[in-house]
Amino acid sequence: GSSSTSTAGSGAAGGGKVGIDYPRADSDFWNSYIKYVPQMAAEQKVDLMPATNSQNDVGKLVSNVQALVGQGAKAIVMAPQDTGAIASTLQQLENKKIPVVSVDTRPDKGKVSMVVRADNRAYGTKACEFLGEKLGGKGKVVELMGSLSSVNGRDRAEAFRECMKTKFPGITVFEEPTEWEGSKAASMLQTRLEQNPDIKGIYMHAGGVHLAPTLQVLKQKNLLVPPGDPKHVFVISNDGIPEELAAIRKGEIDATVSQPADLYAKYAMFYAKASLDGKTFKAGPTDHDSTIIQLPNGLEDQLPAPLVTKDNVDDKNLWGNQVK
Amino acid sequence: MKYHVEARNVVKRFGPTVALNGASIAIAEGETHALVGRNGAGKSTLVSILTGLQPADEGEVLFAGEPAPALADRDAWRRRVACVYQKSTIIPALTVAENLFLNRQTDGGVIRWRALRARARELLDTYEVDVDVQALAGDLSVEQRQLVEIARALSFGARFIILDEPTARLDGPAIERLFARMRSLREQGVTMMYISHHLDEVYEICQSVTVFRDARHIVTRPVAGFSHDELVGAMTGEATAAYQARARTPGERVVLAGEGLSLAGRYREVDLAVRSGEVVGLAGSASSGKVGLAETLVGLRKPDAGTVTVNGVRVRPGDVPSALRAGLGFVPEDRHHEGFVPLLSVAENATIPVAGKLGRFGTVSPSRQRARAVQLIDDLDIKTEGPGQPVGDLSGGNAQKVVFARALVDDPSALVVINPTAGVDVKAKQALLGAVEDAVERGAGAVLVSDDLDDLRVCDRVLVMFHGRVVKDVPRGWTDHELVAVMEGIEQ
Amino acid sequence: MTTLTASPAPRVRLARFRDLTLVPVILILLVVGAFLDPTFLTSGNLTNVLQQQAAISLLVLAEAMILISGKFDLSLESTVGMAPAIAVMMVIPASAGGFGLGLPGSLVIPLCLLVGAAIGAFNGFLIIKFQLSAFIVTLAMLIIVHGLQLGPTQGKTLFELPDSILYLGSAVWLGLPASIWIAGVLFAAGIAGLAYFRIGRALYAIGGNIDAARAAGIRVNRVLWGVFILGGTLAALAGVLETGRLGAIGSNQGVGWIFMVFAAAVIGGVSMDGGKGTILGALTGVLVIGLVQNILTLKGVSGFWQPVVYGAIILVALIISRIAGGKAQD
Amino acid sequence: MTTLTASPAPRVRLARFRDLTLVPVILILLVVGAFLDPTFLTSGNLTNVLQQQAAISLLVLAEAMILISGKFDLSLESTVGMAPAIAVMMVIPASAGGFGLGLPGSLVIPLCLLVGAAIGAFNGFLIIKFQLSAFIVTLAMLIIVHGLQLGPTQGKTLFELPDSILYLGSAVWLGLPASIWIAGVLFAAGIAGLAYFRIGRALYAIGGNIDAARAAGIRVNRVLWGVFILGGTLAALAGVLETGRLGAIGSNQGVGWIFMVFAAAVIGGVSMDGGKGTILGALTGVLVIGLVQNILTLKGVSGFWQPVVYGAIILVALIISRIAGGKAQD
Ligand SMILES: Nc1ncnc2c1ncn2[C@@H]1O[C@H](COP(=O)(O)OP(=O)(O)OP(=O)(O)O)[C@@H](O)[C@H]1O
Ligand SMILES: Nc1ncnc2c1ncn2[C@@H]1O[C@H](COP(=O)(O)OP(=O)(O)OP(=O)(O)O)[C@@H](O)[C@H]1O
Ligand SMILES: [Mg+2]
Ligand SMILES: [Mg+2]
Repeated sequence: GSSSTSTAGSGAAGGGKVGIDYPRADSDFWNSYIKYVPQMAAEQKVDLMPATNSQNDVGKLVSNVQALVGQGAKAIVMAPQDTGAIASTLQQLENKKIPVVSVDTRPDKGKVSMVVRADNRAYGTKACEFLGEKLGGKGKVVELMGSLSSVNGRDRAEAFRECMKTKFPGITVFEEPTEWEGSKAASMLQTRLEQNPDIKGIYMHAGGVHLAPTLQVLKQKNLLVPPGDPKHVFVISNDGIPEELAAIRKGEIDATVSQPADLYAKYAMFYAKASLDGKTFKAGPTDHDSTIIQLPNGLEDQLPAPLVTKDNVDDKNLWGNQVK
Repeated sequence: MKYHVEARNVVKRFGPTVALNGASIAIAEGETHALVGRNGAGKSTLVSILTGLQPADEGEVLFAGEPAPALADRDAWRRRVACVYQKSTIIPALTVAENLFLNRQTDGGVIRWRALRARARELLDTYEVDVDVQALAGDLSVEQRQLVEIARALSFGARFIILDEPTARLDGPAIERLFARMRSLREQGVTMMYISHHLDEVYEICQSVTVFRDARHIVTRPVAGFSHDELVGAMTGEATAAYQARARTPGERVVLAGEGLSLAGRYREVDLAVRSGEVVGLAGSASSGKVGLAETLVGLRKPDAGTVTVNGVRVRPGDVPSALRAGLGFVPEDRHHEGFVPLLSVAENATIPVAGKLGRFGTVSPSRQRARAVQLIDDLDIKTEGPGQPVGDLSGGNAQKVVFARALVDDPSALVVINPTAGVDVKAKQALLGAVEDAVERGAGAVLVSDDLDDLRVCDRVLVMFHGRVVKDVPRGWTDHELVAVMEGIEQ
Repeated sequence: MTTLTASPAPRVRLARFRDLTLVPVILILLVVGAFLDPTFLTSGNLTNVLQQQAAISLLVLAEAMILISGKFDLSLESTVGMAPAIAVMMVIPASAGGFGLGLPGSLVIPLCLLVGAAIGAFNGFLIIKFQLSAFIVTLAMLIIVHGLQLGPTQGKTLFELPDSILYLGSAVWLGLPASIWIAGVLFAAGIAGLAYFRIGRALYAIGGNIDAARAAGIRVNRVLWGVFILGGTLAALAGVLETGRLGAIGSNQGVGWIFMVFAAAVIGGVSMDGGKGTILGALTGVLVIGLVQNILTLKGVSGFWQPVVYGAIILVALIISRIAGGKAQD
Repeated sequence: MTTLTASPAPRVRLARFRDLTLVPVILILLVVGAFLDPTFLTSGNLTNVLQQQAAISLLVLAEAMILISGKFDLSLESTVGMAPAIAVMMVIPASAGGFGLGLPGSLVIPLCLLVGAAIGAFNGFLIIKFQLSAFIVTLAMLIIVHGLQLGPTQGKTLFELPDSILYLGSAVWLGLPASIWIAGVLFAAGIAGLAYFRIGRALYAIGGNIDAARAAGIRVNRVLWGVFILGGTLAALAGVLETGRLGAIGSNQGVGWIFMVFAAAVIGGVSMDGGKGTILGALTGVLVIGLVQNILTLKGVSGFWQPVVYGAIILVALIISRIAGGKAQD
């Protein structure tokens, strides 16, 4: 059966304070999320505590959670960028009967009441399919990877690699470990294009850091030409920030997978409040175009992550079209 | 009377220490004026105030009757006074040429290195300093560095020059050359302040002398008619007899021996044996290899060939700890380099070699350490606030005594001392030479390396080195002239 | 005799105070913290602060000893993740991401410490025997050691860990987390060792003037090597504590710590030039940093501005300790 | 006279060679690179290497001067991102993420350099006037300056940049990227300035023995302050070049560079203890690091093992330069 996930609030009754930790403050995607959270909390009347920021350091995340609990948080929203090292903290929170909503990442171990996340493996697969079709199953592709020690980066890379191997064995993939750094991305792409001038596709793991350097390198090499031109290099990105959408409109890049920052914030707040209110959910499709799946240690609401191309770039529902 | 330089009622404190307590000095135009006093009397502190390196807490400095320039105006100071500081102001990583012309490599615009080198060579040639102007200053010997500093200070053309113990590290001929230079400067009307612990030098080169004691001015008088004993009396505040070397009969046991020692470029095929109860001097002119040999005996250098035996134990070549364990104590040539750890206390510096004996299970008992240090401070008459004072805060001579204390702390059966009295005042010198003789009377054997003929008088025999070889074994009773002749290679 | 022994006493006490120039800063932080948030002065929160700082404090202890002896070790931070990761991989089955060596799980802590010691020994070898620059050797080792964790684990988090490695970081002894006890005992040993033991004093002599130390008969190379090995071992132990606290070994464990480690040691009075500072001072540095972080977390200062506040507090702490200490720093 | 001038000649050559102990390493890298990949020795690829290193090389130039004068600056890396970000925000409209000050876009480069100079001046003020430890002051400033970028930008990447700031980093002059020319000219100026001008020699004197430098009449504080200001300005200029190369200012621009900057300077022969090393040597250090990175990218070494290979190459370079130079490092 399907579960009702209507957002009709029941006031701040049965509630309690919700503590939230942001994973980092240095990427455009997360900054959009950070901006959405208070807005969504207000809409849903969630009693949100001052947020902490773990700066991509799981040790800090653990300290922050301890502090939040110490200050009286009754539910925790977090986004552990290291999904293994959070296990013992989740265990402690479970012992204290504090529900946890994990955003964007799925903890390997330890109970979570809900994981709110788009499927990062799906990003990789979508990018692979898009590039594979555009290149007609042959040619060379550069993959600007994120940090190898981040799960999301790894999920995207693994799915992309598997898909390429099985569906487009004729395509050569160059994997570049950019550590989410624009500078490294520019250098690696430039070097690779020098070595293989016939590269025809680029997959960027993170539009926020990879977009501008990629365009700059392509421009320098006179490769920034419209899709019709034989010199065109197909570029697909991840994140869906406004600048990516603008680049799609200008024809500079071809597509992006929009990672829904707004939905992350909205459903993080929704499930935190719901768990405080004692609501429970079951696996199955939801009322917001997503599916809840069962995990060994909880549930996961897999939010939609639409592929954006020139055709649907002006869709009002894309979060990248809503911010300014 | 018109004074070229005057300091009036200067007070300078360093924390609890009063280095100068209302001290004054007045130096007449064109004279060479000696400043003498015991270690820690405040001489170098006065120098730093007279050269504008440090402000005085109270009092004033006048040049030709005018108040001294502001501390920040270094150029004005440098026009008025040039100085050879007691503590080296050589920059080791730069070449000799650049050190000589530091901050005046050019009058402006591009530095012309070739011309600068030529000027440097010319300057050094006038002092007969035989060093490569392109060598890094850090590669020079202590003595060569000192000569470079002197040449630099004298080359400024300043009308007032301060020399703070310039001869402490020089041998006889170099001192003679320095004095010749000073005399010619004086003929040109240059005023000089000369600090030394060698009082005979004061008589040789200076016209008047000021004595400081305990941070105060004691007396200023013309040198002529100021007897040696009176001068020493003014410095020490008591009558002091000249040092009398003691007579001994050496024992039979060899406590320190070197056999077939060679080190390329320093010395060749040296044999030597020091018996218990014997002081053996090691003399030689510059580059004779005496220091290199002494450093080999103590393990600071590893010889290319040969063995060193301490107390019958063959020590590992180039290994200081094994030499110390065999019963050796030593005073290295340069106290700043190998002598002491400036941040550590007197007590700690003096007791490092016996740290293992000051407590159980690897501990060092602070009270036993202090007790041992207090005893050494007493024995060697070290002027310090207490055993807890960092050695870096002591005056030069007192720091040297701490190094001596370290050498003696383990009651060594063999003692090697290199230039032990460099920068040490008359009375302290007696204390240090006395300490060597005391140790020898307790049955130790000692090697004393020195450029100072007075020091060598305590030796039972003096080995003279020339170009890396021991050329003569001179028994007690030599005259200065005889020994110098052998050292210069004139007579064999 | 009496005058001589009586006069140094006040100096000693003054010298001791010099190590404790951060005490006023700590007091101010306690007062300010209590004022800003009621949770702050609760024993639960303060225990958390100590527990959170336990692992990093061991690195500070190690770095302080290395700095006092005039050297440098940047690679400690990578050892924090790599040593436990490699040790764990040696004991867990291949199916859980291990090497499949089949060693017993009880060996994991000794193995971990051994790995840390080996890294320290290798650093020491290059720096002492080869006379290479400590800064650059350990910088290269920081990169290499981290790579030696990333390579075998393929960047993945290890979360199926033997219980033995989890115990120390998560156990509670006599009402306090075990890691606090461990750090406390090691700091006490460090304070005593450097103040009252020959070997500890040798570190000061070596850092203060290495040639003089050698001339005084200290076996400089041996001591320095020992310090590097001890440093690596302490870093590995820090890794054990951190692993227990987090319940897993992430691929970034320890990354980025080294700056904070230096900051703690240096504001605590340990000189980068060697020969100066005490372990007690370094400990006060750790506490200041822990308290600042805790207060910022409790107040929920915006993540964007947090670094500014944090850096500014370190600067102010530095200035206060400069004024209280009265000596120029280096 | 002839004997006197004849003998020193070989010494000069030797002393010069001492700065160039990395030349054999560079040659080996060129040979190995050519062997491993045919693209490597093409002028296009080598130009890319130089362009990629241009921005970081300015930091190395700045850090080398600061190290030679015996100080330390870690905060340079944060200035690389913060100075251009703040400058850009002063000129772009509020709608594009700016402060809305309405200053003309042509001012952006002068503003950026000014911000860099101001950061350097503040560092210098704390270190020289307050006599605080350079390491810890600039560590705190590293954190603060980065925060001063994160705060106003709210961590966002600035995409809408005035053309003037993009020009230098992306223009091509006479067939070579402008950034290579700029870095080349500045290095030439640095080499000449430190070798042939009094002010440059003063840096060596100050770093070699600050008391002696003061005694020789060098205005030590003024010179040091100038060096910090120049360092901050160069870092800001590096930020301009990097911004032009990347086409945007990310919130992480420059972050993590400082370790590489030190590595380049130190393997290039600049001493962490001051007074030693040359700008030319530092330049060879930059080239080694750039070539190693390029070869690793061309060969596509697995991301997980890349750090190990990279670190190991740095160590080997260090050992080779140690053997070629013949002197112990510090
Ligand atoms: N920087 C300092 N800090 C603390 N005390 C100092 C400092 N400089 C000098 N002193 C103290 O001031 C006193 C005078 O020292 P100064 O160096 O002037 O003596 P001096 O007469 O030159 O002795 P010497 O003949 O041994 O060179 C000594 O007691 C010394 O310990
Ligand atoms: N650090 C050094 N490196 C190279 N050569 C040196 C060094 N120190 C001294 N020498 C040279 O070794 C030779 C012997 O020096 P040694 O110091 O043993 O003789 P010395 O009689 O003590 O000379 P001096 O009286 O000048 O100190 C000299 O030619 C000297 O210039
Ligand atoms: Mg003196
Ligand atoms: Mg000599």
